[in-house]
Amino acid sequence: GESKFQCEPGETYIMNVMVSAHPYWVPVYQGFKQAAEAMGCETVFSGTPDYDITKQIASFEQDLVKQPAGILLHPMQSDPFIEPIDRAIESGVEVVTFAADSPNSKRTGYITSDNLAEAKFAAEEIVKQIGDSGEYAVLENPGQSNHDLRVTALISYMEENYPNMKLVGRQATNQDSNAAYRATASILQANPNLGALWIPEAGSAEGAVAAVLEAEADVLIMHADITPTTLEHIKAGNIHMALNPNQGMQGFMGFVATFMAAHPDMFDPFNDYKVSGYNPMQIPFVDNGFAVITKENAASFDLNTYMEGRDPS
Amino acid sequence: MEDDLILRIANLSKSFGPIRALRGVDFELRKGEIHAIAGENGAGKSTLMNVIDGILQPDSGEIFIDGRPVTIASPAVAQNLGIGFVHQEIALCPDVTIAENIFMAATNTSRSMLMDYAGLERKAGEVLRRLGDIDPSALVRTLSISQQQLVEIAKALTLDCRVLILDEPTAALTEREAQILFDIMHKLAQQGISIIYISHRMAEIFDHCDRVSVFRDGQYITTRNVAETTPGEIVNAMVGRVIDNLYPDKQSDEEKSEEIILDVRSLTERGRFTDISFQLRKGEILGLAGLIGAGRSEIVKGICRLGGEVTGEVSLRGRQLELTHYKDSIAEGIVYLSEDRKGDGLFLDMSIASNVSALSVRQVASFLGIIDDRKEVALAERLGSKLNLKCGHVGQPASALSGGNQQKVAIAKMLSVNPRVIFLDEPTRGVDVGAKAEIHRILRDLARSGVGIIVISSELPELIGVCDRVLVVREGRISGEVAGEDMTEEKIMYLASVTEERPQAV
Amino acid sequence: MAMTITPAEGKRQPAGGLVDLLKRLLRMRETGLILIILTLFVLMSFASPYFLTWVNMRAMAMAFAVEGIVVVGMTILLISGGIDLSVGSVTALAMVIAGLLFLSGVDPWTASAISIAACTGIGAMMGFFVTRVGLHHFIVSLAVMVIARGACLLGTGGRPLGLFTLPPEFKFIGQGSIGVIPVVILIFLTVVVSFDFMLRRTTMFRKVFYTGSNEKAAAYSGIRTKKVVFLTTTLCSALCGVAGIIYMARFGSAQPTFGIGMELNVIAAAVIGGASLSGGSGTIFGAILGTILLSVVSSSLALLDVSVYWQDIIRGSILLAAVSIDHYLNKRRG
Amino acid sequence: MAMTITPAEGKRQPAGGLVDLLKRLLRMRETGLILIILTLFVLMSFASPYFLTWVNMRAMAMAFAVEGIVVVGMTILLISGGIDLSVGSVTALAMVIAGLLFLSGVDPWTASAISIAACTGIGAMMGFFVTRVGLHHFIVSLAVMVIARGACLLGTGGRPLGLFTLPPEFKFIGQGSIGVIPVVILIFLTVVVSFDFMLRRTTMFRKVFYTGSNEKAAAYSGIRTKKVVFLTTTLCSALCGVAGIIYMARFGSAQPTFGIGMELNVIAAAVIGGASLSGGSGTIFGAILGTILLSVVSSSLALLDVSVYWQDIIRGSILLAAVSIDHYLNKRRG
Ligand SMILES: Nc1ncnc2c1ncn2[C@@H]1O[C@H](COP(=O)(O)OP(=O)(O)OP(=O)(O)O)[C@@H](O)[C@H]1O
Ligand SMILES: Nc1ncnc2c1ncn2[C@@H]1O[C@H](COP(=O)(O)OP(=O)(O)OP(=O)(O)O)[C@@H](O)[C@H]1O
Ligand SMILES: [Mg+2]
Ligand SMILES: [Mg+2]
Repeated sequence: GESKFQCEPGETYIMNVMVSAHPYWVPVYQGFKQAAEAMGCETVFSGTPDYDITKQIASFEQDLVKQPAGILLHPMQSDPFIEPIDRAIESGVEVVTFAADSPNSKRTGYITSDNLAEAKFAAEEIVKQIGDSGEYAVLENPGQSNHDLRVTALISYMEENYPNMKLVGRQATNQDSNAAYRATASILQANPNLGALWIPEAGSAEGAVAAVLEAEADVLIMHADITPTTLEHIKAGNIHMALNPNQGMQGFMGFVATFMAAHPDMFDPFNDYKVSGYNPMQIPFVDNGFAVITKENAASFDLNTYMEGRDPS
Repeated sequence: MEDDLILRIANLSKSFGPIRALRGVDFELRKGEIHAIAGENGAGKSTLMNVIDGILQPDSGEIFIDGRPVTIASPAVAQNLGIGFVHQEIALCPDVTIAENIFMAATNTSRSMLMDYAGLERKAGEVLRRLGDIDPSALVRTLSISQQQLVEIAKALTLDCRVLILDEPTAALTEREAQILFDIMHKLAQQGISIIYISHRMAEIFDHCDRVSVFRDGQYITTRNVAETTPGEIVNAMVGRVIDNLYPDKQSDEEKSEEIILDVRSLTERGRFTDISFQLRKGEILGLAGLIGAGRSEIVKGICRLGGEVTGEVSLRGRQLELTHYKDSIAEGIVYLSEDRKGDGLFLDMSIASNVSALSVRQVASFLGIIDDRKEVALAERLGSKLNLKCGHVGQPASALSGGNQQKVAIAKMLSVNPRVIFLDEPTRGVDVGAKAEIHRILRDLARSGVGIIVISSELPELIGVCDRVLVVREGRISGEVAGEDMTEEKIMYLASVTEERPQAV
Repeated sequence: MAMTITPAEGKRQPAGGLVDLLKRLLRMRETGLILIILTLFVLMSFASPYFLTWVNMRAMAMAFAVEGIVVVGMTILLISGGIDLSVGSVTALAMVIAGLLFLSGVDPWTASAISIAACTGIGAMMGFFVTRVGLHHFIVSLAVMVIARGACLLGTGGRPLGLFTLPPEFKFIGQGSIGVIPVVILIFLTVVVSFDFMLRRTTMFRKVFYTGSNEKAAAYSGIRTKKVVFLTTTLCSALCGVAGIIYMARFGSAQPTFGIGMELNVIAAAVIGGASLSGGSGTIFGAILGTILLSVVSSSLALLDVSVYWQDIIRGSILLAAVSIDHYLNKRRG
Repeated sequence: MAMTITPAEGKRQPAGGLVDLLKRLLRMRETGLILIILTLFVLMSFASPYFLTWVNMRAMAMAFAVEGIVVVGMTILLISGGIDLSVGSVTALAMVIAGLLFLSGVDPWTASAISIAACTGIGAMMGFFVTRVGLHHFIVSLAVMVIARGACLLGTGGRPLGLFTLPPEFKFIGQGSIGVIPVVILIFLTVVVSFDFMLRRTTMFRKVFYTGSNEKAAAYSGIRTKKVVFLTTTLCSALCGVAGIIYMARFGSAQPTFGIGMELNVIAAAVIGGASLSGGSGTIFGAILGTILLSVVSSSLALLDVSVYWQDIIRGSILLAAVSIDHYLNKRRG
């Protein structure tokens, strides 16, 4: 017979995000769409262009008006979304979260990069390159949880495992390349023996590279996420390495999880879901993994090349 | 006599930085009297009033009310003490209705929580009806400057006060409005209210006041009973010399010329004025008379393209002008002295020197348009001394000047470009007698040298004293012309106000 | 403002009836905006079947209701001649203070009261710098915007505070409904209607107009203008405090990064609604219409699935067009 | 302004010498700021041995030089009575336009020229809405801020453009040095010195002061005030275009999200430097001192490794303190 991994005609899934123009979502949505196309489903990209929780909630509620089968949601903040997510599920719209979670809500799944794993990898790489008794610094973006996690996890990993690694600078640059330039220049001034710099996002990395190059300092730069410019710096050897979440996988797994949540009847697990009345398709945590970008493979991460011939939305 | 005093000032001083505006002045105000204060521009009259109203704090000296020493920390305190003040400079809220403006102080102290708009407008209407035709529900921003002055006066008349200060209230009022004000003043005085009346018009002081105090250079000079002194004596006390000729000689018959400088034909601006035609001849000073709101300012602004869209023709020395902006008008040498020196006459926070050169900065600049500070200062100092401007130095901001001195800066600004035609709208508004005579003399000299001069003034004696010919404007039309022997106050007032039948243009 | 003009105009045209009412409406400051919003509504209900649904209306209203309370404070401040860039940070700080207190064991009502008092204190401090030191509102509130945001980060370590344990009767403020109407919207309406009334009709608030229109004239009439400005500055921050508490109850969390950029939205709403940036004029009703307009545009774009890359361009253009049309209508009306 | 006053004052005190010079300096508007900055420098050089090094000075200068060009435009606009919230977006748009053109094969110099022309056009459009339609600068530039940001996103799909292939002679603008002085700083100094001179001394720019001081009085002095405002608005955007191109050459990329929040920084710098938000006064020199002050504070906090959570609080407080001190010094002097 026909596969059950198949949509009814018109069955629609929505991916809802904040700051919807951010390029991060593009490969995620491509993965989401590829999975949907494979299963004959429709998709919509939605959310708010603003960094504004009330606007994202409003857009989420407007998505509900359209009664989709499910929503893959990046909740800007966890707790404010508890009530809207629970209401969605009550009204028959399944919700899976990605890249940021709302753990206290009734969402059925959560797909994410493991920021702790990224931080651990970065720490090990730094130690491997500069030895286990050097100076390092971090730039950060307080208030954005995944960036915070990447920084704090790296610091505490170093403290626990490599007590001779000394944290000599910790500056907030909030993804602003000029602020990162200024901060890095100052850190370099104050710490001529600085060995490595860990940056949780790419915008600040651009400014930091400029400062390091100008000061002609020998500092190992590692950062998470990528931009075309940092890719070029990786190719040129100015940046040692970048860690990039597997965005496509995040979207692909996100779709599959949302689809499954919307079709719980496919599955009869060995548990009490019928008695307790919850959705059996519970997936507490999926790690979509991350890629390590170096000089050698940098060319494969050009988003423009990737997007050629694809529908941008 | 002592208990007759409601207000007494003793040995009061006030300085603005190095400028000593008041130096140990004394002043006494009796119950129910109308007490005039006279003094040159910058003598310290307004400063003293601002101290009495709590706007400024004195450096030293005492103020007694009913014999008790008081400290007046703010206008609110002054209000509680029963002091009301009509300022020399108009201060109204443009975004608020006339009625609300008039009763602002009452609203402030009102015990009632809610506004009674209908009541306010009714009461405002009653006061305004005595002064002129103004709709109390209109926003103040729609009024001309002299209408605003009427509102200021209406405001003062509604104050429930024991001491009423009027700082040059009639500077831009015509005879008719001024007369209404005087009637009210006398009524108030009869009710026991004391009035301080500041004016540069000697006639008003001698017709309506009981006593007059004279100030000079921040010092108290003397107080006289009006009945026991003469204008000459007061002027002498003010200026330190006798001014015999308030007005210069008129154009003599030999000077009369048929050469036309400015020829205006059927000038019309919709809703403002209609079919204005007149000629300005060489050597003459032409006056424009009319009641408040008659459209005199609008007409001259229309000629030099400061107003709205006008139709009609304007020729300068036989050449028809194609002006599109006031800039072109200035380039042709036609300049306008505004009646609203604070609103559109001066840059209050800029230096006196930059104010004077504003019409043509180019002439104080060296090649390539680079401003030469020395030239700029020299220009301001030259014109300043010509107009007898009292200031510390021309680098001071214009806001530091007394009202009359600000007016002189505005006039200096006009003269700075060596104009060919000057429209002066209330040119001696707030200017003291001495300087006024000086300005009149300068105007006459300019006219003799071939500059065309048109004067708008609400002070009829001034028009009659200075002008060779006066056009009267009523409701946006020229209703008549007077010259020579015909130039009397009665005739002008008749042409300005008669409404039954349109009199023939003379 | 409209209310002030109406009686007199009515007086001159005593004839009544529908035509007269219509004429008076047309002369009102807010009519242009209402027309623009109605046009948008009509267009949208053709464009999307989901637009004119109760759920969508509710979602739109919920999206602007709390911000609307801040708009009220900002409008009053603008009328008095001030401006406040710190509204977003102070709102966030209100959440953070109340949240921290609650987490340390204070009951949520007391915590909220303390937090609102703290915000009021911040407003009073700004008022002090403006009226006593003599600095400009813009620069003072800019500094406070930075400081308050820093305090939020310091208090929370940059991480949102989870306040899941707030008692249900407290959450009711933000999440409950009375009948079909959400409590948030009821609070919003109460604030708006009462301040709109007070601003139009009470002697106390008229002083705000006088002060903003011409501070000197107001002072000459004995109005303590510094006190007025001090109070409007304080009131604006206090209302930010109230908004922060409602957000906290609504979201069950306190977010240190909340409200970044809110100030521009709020000021834009007030200005669209006719508030003058140089003081002296404005109405609450108009400002709320401005808020609604901005909110309807955002919601509509989301509902129509307009490409995110186009949304900003369209939003900005509509803002510009709306203000221009409104300006034109008002100029024509006189 | 100080320059206009000085000669007259000099005349009254013709005695010369050091004392006189000192007195004149003390009377200058900018002296307070210079003192504050010097104090910071002295404190910092005790606090950190790295502060007073050539490399650190150079890095600090590089951090504010390009923004300084925007500050020049903003200051002139503020003096004329305007304000521009769109500077950040327009700077980003300049990068994006030039970047896109370059990537599509246009040579980088032509691309830059077109991009600066486009920004100038945006400024002219804002000028049109302000002077012809009659809207307020605040609301027009707010709308343009949103639109320009949208255009950046639309042009790039939200992704930064990598412009690593820019020819070295172009990158020289942003990365090269002549002698020991970076080109960026040379450009900055040229812009600052020439505009400071023009603003103080030329008849053309004097009109900007007249217009901002009292627009009506300026019109009554035959100045085409609308043209002046139109031009200052246009100039500000044009300088944003220049800044965007320099940033592009410097970072070798075009970032659609560049410059978010820049407007507040730039306005703060101008205001600290004595520009009035109600127009009519300000100097380029002062505004650049304001920029330097803000930048030195940021750099110092980084150099001292102050906790990020404290940085905002300290920064805001220093801003408030600096403006208060400056205000106090000026009040006493004048
Ligand atoms: N705010 C101020 N700052 C500095 N000087 C001032 C200020 N106000 C007034 N002065 C100076 O104080 C002196 C007295 O001014 P005041 O306004 O009292 O004169 P006045 O007698 O009212 O003159 P007028 O007849 O022109 O109105 C003048 O020299 C004036 O320049
Ligand atoms: N900006 C304005 N808006 C609306 N009406 C105005 C404006 N300016 C002047 N008017 C009106 O135009 C008419 C003519 O005013 P204008 O100022 O020319 O009169 P005037 O003869 O000079 O008298 P005044 O002594 O009042 O200046 C008045 O009724 C005035 O109310
Ligand atoms: Mg005076
Ligand atoms: Mg007039």
